[in-house]
Amino acid sequence: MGVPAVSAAPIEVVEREFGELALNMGPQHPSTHGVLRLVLHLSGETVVKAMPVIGYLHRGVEKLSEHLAYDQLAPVYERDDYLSPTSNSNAYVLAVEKLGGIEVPRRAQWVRALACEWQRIASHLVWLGTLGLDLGGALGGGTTLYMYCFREREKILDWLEALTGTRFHTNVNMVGGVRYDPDAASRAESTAMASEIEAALPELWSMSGGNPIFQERTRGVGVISKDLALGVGVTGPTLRASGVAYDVRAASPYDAYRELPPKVVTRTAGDAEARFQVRFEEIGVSLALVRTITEGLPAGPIFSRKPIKNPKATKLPAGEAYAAVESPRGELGFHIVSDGGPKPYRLKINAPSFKNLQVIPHVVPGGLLADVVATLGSLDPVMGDVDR
Amino acid sequence: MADGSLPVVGQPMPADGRGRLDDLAEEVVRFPGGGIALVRSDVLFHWAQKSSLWPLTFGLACCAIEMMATFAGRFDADRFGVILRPTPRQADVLVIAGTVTIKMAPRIRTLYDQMAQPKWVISMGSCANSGDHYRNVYSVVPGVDHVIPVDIYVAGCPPTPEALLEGVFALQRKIMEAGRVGA
Amino acid sequence: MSAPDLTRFGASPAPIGIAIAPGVLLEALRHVRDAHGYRYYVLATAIERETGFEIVHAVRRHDPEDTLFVRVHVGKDAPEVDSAAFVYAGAEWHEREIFDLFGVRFRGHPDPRRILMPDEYPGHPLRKDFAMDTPWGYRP
Amino acid sequence: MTALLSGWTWAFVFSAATLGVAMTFVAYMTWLERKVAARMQNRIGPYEVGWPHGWLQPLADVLKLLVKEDTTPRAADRLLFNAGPILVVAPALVGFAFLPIAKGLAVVDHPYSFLFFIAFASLTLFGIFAAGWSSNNKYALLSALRMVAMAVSYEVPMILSLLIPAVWAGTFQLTGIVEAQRGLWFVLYPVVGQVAFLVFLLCALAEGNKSPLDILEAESELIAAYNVEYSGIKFALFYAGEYAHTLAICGLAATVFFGGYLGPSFLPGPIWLIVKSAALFVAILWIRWSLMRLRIDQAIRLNWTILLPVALVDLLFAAWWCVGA
Repeated sequence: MGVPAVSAAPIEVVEREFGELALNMGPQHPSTHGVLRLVLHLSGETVVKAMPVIGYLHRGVEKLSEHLAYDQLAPVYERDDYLSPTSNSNAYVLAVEKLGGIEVPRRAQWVRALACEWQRIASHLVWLGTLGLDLGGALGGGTTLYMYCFREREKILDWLEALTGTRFHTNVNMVGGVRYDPDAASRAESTAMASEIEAALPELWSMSGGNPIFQERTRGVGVISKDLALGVGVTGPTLRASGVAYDVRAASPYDAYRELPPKVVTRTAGDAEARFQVRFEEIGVSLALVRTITEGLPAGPIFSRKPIKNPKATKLPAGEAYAAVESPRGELGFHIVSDGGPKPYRLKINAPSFKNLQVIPHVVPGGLLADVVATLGSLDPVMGDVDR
Repeated sequence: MADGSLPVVGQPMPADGRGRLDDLAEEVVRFPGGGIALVRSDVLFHWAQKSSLWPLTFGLACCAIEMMATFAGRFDADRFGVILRPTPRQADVLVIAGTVTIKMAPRIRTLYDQMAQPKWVISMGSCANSGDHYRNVYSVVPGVDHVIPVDIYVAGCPPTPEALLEGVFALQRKIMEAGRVGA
Repeated sequence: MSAPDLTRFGASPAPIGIAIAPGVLLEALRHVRDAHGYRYYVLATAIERETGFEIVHAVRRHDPEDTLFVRVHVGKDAPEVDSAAFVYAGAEWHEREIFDLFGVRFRGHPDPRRILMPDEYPGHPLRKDFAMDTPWGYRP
Repeated sequence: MTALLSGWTWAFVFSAATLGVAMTFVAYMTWLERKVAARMQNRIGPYEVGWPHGWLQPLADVLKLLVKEDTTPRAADRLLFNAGPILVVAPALVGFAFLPIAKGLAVVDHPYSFLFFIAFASLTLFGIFAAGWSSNNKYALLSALRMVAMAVSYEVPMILSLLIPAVWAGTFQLTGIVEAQRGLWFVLYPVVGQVAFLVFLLCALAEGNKSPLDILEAESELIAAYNVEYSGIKFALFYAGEYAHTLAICGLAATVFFGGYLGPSFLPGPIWLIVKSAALFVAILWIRWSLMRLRIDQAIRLNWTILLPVALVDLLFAAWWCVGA
């Protein structure tokens, strides 16, 4: 049994130096949303200093992408932000199409938007469930909220499974179009599901946002001011909750969002409750989008290139491109540098959770241990997205 | 710790990890009729271990989301006595749900060592089984069996909740067939 | 410092954004942030060229929405650049990642440790000369 | 018949029986909790273990924990570490001895049995603090400190709200208090009774650390609080101790506010006591599985600024009621 010769990073206990308790919310902790380690310095219950340690899920995707061809890479990026895989492959495919000047048929763009919006709703439901677990604990009310959210999410996963064969790593997007085409039954199912989930939203609201204990736990917690948000570069609902109305779907529209600009939900308070309200309203916005997309799905082909015989054959002209997509966590961008070969020369993923997590050392000190958990839950980080 | 031997936690644990109940078992057999009693108690304790498997709240990557779905309402693992326990001390099963990186490997080893005997490991998803498409990346351990001994491998990327439950049933069958208590 | 031509982020054979001499980087970033309102920090990335490393900072302005790529070229051996961590707070982790994966040092960075790899990992994985199938334990 | 069984054997047999009933009751409350929680989360809960509805699940859990290796961390303070579970379970189980089962019949029918019960109920604090402090784990330490803050602050309104029935019954003997409720249950007294019960219920939530006041065992912050380092039998004792403590408190509430064994005659006395405390336990579960958790400073502020004044005023009204009646 060859155990790797990597010694565990020394856990530096600095009690003597600071006179506080150095607490290690380690890579295994019920509420760190995956393998994030927070080194907290506590004096009593209040947090004096917080230092996130990441990298426990660094899978070297950017190095891997320099060894795979353009058509093989989309499924790899779907495993990055595993709560909304279609947004990842959508961003990658957009960047490649922009660099190679590949045109995408209108129906394919609408199907992409449909899959992305459904997965945004599913991702927000997972966020709401885990936020319930953070604030309510696994042996308390939080679990009930988590169960209700996952009950709704199972419907979406069933629909995706019917359409694409897998529950959430769907491989819908390909360079130049889409792989699956929702038929009439699937579209009818999608509209029916939209109203079902819309009917469940008030119950979820009464268990979370409407609950006075929940408001007490999130109001005024983890306040991110507007210029801190801009300076650190937080994205998505976290940025919009601090008063900056920037949504990639509205600001620089791509695919079907040129014809269907979504409503940009913003708040100004910038605390955990504002972030909660922005995400909860976005579920409503996405449901409306899904209805309009399903009804108005244009006819036509779903793939603009000849069937791909040898994935290693597609070559892109030398050059550079940056394309961004609004993933549930924020602006997810791909910066591709190509040297004319079949493989990307250098590919940088601008991950939203990586930037959202950077705000922790600025925002958490001063609050209690319970506020650390509430703030982290409201930022909705996904560790695959952070460590890439 | 790096050479794979079990560290001393509390009173010295027998090196081959057999629970202290086995020493008790030796005495019981000497009594007249003890053997039969022992076999019957074996089945009873195995049945108890099988029907209350407590996994550790520990997920790495996309498979963790499917593990959460397995414990949620629709695929309710609570039906089989499987509830999540947050601390390794009270956990019986360590489900490795996601990609094992070299920075995480020593932590997984520590977690495994902190768990009390008898303990089992389910390697969930092809990243944990063999590293999947990340297997020749510089920072990924190709398979969690390089770090800890694995009992059940669940295939899939990510395995559906039914597949994970099938893995749990396979582990339950394995526990029933296991020889002595704590083996 | 010439007024930056505000090319929108798009695709072009030539590298997008404006190229700046390494010595002027911090002053250029401050000018762009204060005078032209590019207060939002988007990303920092590094591209390894034959002649050296190219550090790219992307910043964005919101009211007439526009993204600007500020590029700096640095020599191949012992690459060193000024750290933008005190101009944009968001640059801190991006620069730590570039140091971790490329080995480009950042002068004046508040916390110049590795961010993704284990602290005592010897190599810089994203460099072209770092073989892909390096044994996952340690580079020998 | 009591003459035959002299004092000692009678006490031994009776307490053994009560302990037996209490322990199986505690075990099946763990099953009931998982079933009620599952029902609230529209899933099935324990089903396969003991086929129809998982009725063998508590047996499986206890047996598994029995054969599990119980670890004692090398750096832990061994004496306190092993004393912790005992200090938690013993007081919780002793509480059952004082609850009257029939007219004038309780394991210990002492004129001050009410005070004994409260004294023993708050003894679990020592066990939890010993466990938290001695397991040399920062999370356990933090939870032990929280436990002290919570217990000290929530004891005061709890005892005040329990004084009200004692004031009405005029005695500290639990059997006497139940007898005084023969006409009208204390909880049905117009305003004063309900308020007293509500204050007591909140304090019971804090004492038994059930959400929304489970600050002590805040799982998402402090992993598993004081029993982080415990596994095997010691954890089983903690698990049973926590449920025994909550059930004892529910039994007390049933006795003091809902007229312990009083009830229409189609059910014998003790069964009424069990039904009432089980109903209260399900009510606590209902609250537990639907509300989020308060932060520690909010919980303590709630106690000192709201619960204490309300309990005091309520006691005043109860006393005035007594003098006036």
